[in-house]
Amino acid sequence: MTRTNYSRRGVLKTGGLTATGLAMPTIFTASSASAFTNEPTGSSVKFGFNVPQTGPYAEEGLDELRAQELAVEHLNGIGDGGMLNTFSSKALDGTGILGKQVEFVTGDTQTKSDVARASAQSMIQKDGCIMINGGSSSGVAIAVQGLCQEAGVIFMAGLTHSNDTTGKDRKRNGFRHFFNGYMSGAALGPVLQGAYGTERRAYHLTADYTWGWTQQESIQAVTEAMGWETVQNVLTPVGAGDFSSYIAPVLNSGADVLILNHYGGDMVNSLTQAVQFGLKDKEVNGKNFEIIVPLYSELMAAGAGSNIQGVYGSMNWNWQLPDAGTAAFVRSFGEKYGFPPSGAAHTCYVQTLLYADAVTRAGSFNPCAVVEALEGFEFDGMGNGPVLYRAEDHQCFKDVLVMKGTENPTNQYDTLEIVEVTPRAQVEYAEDHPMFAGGDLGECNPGA
Amino acid sequence: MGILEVKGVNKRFGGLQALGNVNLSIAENTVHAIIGPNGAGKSTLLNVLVGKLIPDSGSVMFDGQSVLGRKPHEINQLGISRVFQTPEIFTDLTVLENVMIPCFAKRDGAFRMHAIESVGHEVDIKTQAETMLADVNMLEKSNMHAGSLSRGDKRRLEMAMCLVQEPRLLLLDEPTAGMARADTNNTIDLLKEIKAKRDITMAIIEHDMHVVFSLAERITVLAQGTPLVEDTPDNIKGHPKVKEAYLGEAAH
Amino acid sequence: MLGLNSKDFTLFLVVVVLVIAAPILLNPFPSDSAFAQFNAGYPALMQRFVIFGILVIGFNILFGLTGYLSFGHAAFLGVGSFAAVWMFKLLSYNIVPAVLLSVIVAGLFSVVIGYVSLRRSGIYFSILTLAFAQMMYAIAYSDLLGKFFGGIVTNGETGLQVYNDDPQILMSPGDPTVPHLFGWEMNSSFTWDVGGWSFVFQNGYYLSGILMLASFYLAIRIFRSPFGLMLRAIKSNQNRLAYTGVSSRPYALAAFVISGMYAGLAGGLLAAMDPLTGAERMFWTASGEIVIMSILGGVGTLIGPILGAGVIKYMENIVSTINDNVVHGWFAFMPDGIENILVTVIHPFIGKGWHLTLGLVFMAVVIFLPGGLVEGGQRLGRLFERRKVEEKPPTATTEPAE
Amino acid sequence: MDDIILQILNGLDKGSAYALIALGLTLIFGTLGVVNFAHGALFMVGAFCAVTVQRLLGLSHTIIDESQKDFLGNPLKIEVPYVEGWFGPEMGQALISWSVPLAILFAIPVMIILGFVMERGLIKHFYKRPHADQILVTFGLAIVIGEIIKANFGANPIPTPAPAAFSGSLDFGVWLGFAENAIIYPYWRLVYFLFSMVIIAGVFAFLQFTTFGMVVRAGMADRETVGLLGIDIDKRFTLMFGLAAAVAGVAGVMYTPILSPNYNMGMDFLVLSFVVVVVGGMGSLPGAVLAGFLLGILQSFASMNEVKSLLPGIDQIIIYLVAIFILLTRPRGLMGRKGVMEE
Repeated sequence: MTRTNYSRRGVLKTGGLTATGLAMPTIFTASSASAFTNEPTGSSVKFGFNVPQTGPYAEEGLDELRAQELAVEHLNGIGDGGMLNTFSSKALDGTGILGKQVEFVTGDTQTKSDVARASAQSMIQKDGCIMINGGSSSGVAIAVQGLCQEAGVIFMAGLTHSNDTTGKDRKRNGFRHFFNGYMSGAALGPVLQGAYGTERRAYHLTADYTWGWTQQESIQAVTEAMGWETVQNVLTPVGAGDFSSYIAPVLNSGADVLILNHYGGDMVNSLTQAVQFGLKDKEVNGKNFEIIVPLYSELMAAGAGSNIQGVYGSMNWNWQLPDAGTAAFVRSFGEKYGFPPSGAAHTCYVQTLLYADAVTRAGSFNPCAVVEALEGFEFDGMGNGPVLYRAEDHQCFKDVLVMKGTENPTNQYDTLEIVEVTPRAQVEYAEDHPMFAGGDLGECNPGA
Repeated sequence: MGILEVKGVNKRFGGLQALGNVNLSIAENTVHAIIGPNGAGKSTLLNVLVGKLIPDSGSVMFDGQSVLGRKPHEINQLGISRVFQTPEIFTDLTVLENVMIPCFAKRDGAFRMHAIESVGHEVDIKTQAETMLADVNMLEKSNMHAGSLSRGDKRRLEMAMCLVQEPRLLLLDEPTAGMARADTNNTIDLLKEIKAKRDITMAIIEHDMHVVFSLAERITVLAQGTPLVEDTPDNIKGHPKVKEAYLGEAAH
Repeated sequence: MLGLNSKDFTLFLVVVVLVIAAPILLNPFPSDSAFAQFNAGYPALMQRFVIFGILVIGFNILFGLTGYLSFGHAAFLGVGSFAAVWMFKLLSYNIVPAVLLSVIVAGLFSVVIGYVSLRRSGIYFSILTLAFAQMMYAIAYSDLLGKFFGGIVTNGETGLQVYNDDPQILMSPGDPTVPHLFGWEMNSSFTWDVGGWSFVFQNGYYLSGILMLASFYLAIRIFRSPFGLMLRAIKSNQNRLAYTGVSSRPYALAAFVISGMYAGLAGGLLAAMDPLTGAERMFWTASGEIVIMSILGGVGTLIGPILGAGVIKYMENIVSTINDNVVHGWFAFMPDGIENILVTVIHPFIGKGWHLTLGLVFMAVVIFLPGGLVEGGQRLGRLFERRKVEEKPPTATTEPAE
Repeated sequence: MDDIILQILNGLDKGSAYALIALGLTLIFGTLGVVNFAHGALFMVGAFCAVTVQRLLGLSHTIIDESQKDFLGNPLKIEVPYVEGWFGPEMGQALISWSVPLAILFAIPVMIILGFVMERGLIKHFYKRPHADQILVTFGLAIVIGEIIKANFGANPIPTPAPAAFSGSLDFGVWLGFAENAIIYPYWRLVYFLFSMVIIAGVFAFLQFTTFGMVVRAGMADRETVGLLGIDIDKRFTLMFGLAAAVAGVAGVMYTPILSPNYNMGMDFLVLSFVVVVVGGMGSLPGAVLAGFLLGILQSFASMNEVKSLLPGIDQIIIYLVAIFILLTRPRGLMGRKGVMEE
């Protein structure tokens, strides 16, 4: 490839300016020292934590940032080591990575693709970051993943739930630990069948953008497979605020289940308003009317308050899990910050450790070596049971949690309870599953 | 046949008959004043003449062409310029630029895009504007911002802007309203000077009889939206009807 | 020189020098120093400086000269970007057709939107442009066109990008797989390491820079032309202009279309530097940002809006990345107690609090410098001048629109 | 038919929210001639008044319960609100439950004072400045207010439920002879609608029937003349600003059960409220109210599935389409006055 991407401490490249035949002063380094973008040369290595710090997802982003800082501490041997103690791979020993201390820079994505890319570019070009991690929406994740692919650094996605991230927009340099819409559906299906039976009529309200579409598609497929009928799928504008005109017709439509394919503020508002309409107290077709929120997060649960009581949803991970990895992480996080970590925080923490571990096992920061080390990597002890990083699409496969809003919360963090831990086998799918088709990982790109 | 022929113009605003069957003929190269008490319909008539108002019936012909239904800028292109009661000038621009704009307008018409040429290179236009400014004794102020001029100078500038287009008819809407006596006299002198220098028809709407009788060659008296009399100043002065309607208290 | 008067030529020359030397000038701190955080001399940000510069130069031709405040200008940036990415998808990564089409498409959109919106003036015009832009945003964000006609037009919130299986009919096997100008890749660069500094000179930046200079030059010519004079007359007094025989609508429309095409060029260049685009580029906040940039810098001045764009992009990209660790780094030489106090004081204004700084800067500038940053510069200049020549009386003449 | 009645109901409710925000904005436009981009922020501050009251009422002291454990395995701390201690658990719970309506009492003085401070400290210096400057300074102020709220309350939406007495919904359909559940509407939204009507009527009555209101209306029509009459219009305008802020504030308070407040909600309402005001016509209070209801109802109709299946996404653009249509057919919006903000 003739790709000659920019490198910070790089050397004279085959750029247009050389083509002009200027006589170059001798200060230019003459030999090519770096084999890949931002090869760390000093005693430290830099990560870029690119999270939303302003805008609607700011709180989630800041929680990610807390976890990322914690991960860096643990990598550098500060604190109690958290999940390093329970992680099945023992390559990391708390002395940094390959003898280099880990440093980090932070940026604000504002949950806008353009801004997130600008921020990531700054991290790569200005700060010399070798890996980018974080984010709280799929649009941003896909945008930054594409950028990292072009620039030749590794992208460890944060919270991104759209099928496309490891589906049609998958990239060789990008990895997703978080689960996706398909998995949510696969995990929720049996639980919903058990709780609400096989004869239900579902009404979908779906956020009108990529993530909403893919999640709705996934849930509809699963619920229809178990005999539910889909009455209607209504697309709602993002940030509508007032969803009353979409919720009002639900009861009269003959549906007895409302599925809210919303996230963040939209979910808080649509759920609050649906409950306000009294939907949860109604009876339709001789059955209790039910509401389902396929994707949950602690922060949304907190925002929705008591409205989520008894509402089913799914999560990637939750701090209440009983395993040793979760306990270790919750303890370090809780002691440092005074409250339990969110699922977004967990995924960013784990992604940072996974990257560090892959570098150590590969013995190199070269993105292509890291990709090789992560592809098909199996591990345990990170809170989700045994996990596989599938080589074909860079999606992590692990148990998925089905959650329910706690009926009688005992404290402010007790908003959701774990109903079932759906085993990994049940949420797996072929990498060319129609909902994920059309993607092409491409070649790994080391940049320089 | 005058240069401006108004025939049978009617205009109603709701229940109010603002103009009733107005006939008016302004001869070329005369100064024609339109006077009348407040609410006589002077301003309405003026607005009809410049295309701002469309009468309910009647015709307004300028040099054989109807002005009705034309937009203000089209009427200007026919050769009618207007001086407002409070000077309407480009306050953010310099005096010179203020006068150059009508020069460009005369040369280029309603729209022509000279986006690359420099204003500074338009020597002809600049000379033309400067000559005009010299004519009204404002050349030394040509680089000042028009907004910072005195009221009298603003009036001069506005006249310059109108005259530089060499209009065939100049409409003046109370050109001395609110002016001190000295300024009024200056304006009268300026207008006399202008008239002396070129062939131009002027229609003046004015309250101040001093101005009217100093300038006008013919006078139309408007009352309640209808022309009462039209005659020379001398005849108007003694006309009983006019005295009754208007001059009784105004002209001492 | 170049058809400019000496003052404009000097200004233009200064801008040329700044653009050429930006990779050095914007990197005043050595890479390893604690203040390297303040360096802005990396390609991605410099590209944004010049591209947003183009955008606001164009916006200034409309708003600064005619006074028509468009609140939907980001829409033209957006359609420009979409047009460019579609060219990448259909033809090849060569940026020439992409940028050309983005200018043309933005021009067409601005003819239609301008023709309709300019029937009203003042705030009614602003809301019309806002309404058009918000409609275009909604259509792009949820890909309503795609839904209506089937297929993908804007690809919704994910944004439009180039996939390996796109047609790219003009692409031959050896061609670069990144945007390029006849093989000259936009993201190629060379680095000059000298002392503790490392300066990066990137193709894409210089291409954008050259186009920005061309745009700036054209804008100066427009400002000083009879056409520009007519535009300023529109802002000053539309009534008088009409009674001078000039119809203001075609002039305003021409200005609108020119500024729309500038925005399209900026949009095309954004895509050429980074071949992905999304609907959020057209959101009202993006349009608002353009307005704010212009006012912050100084409406109607030649250089002001460019300064405004630079300040806002700098804050967005630099102040937002300063976290507590970085601040600790700056004050590490101080005793711990003082260091901690300083960090606590600064903390609310940096990192996640950068919006607070932004808001305070807006307020401070508009309160203390009514003419924007340019007025600040002029005041500074006058201060020095007065010290130099006390006896020289102030001249009554003022240069127009400077 | 029931669908249509439901959407009319919906539209009235939506419209009352739009009208209320637009009303305050128009008061400031019309009287002071200021483009106030911080009006959305005032609405947001009002909403956070409700949060503050909720928090104040919920202020608790901690009891450590050794028998239960928290998430780190330490003894569980149980929070007991002070009000429960003072008024007994039942009365205390009732007070907490009614925190949103109670917050109106808190919000009115807070917002009036905030309005005064804003007008005297900042806005009054911008009466003679170009609209562009007003936009920049008020936009900057809106950002600053938002950031201050964010620093104190975080960025996450905060649940602020309506009083328990208003939970659930009213079945209108049964009254009108439709089937059960055909037309239901939440009690709180009905309360909000009535509340808006009362506020709107109150503002109109205030302007119509008080001397103060007459002077202000005269000032809106012709500021200079009123000034020449020797009336100190400035003082009255300061009061008007306080009134507008209070209207925005109480609108925000009452809206919190419908929309969980977050620091950014002001910005979300900003553009919409400007569209409403301009469609109504600059400087016209009845226009603002009319436009609010019109746009609310049209938006509700556009959200109907039947309409959406015909024109996908119409609900997202209807407001702007209508705005364009109205501004092109009526030069100054529905009821705008000539010469206001036309330059």
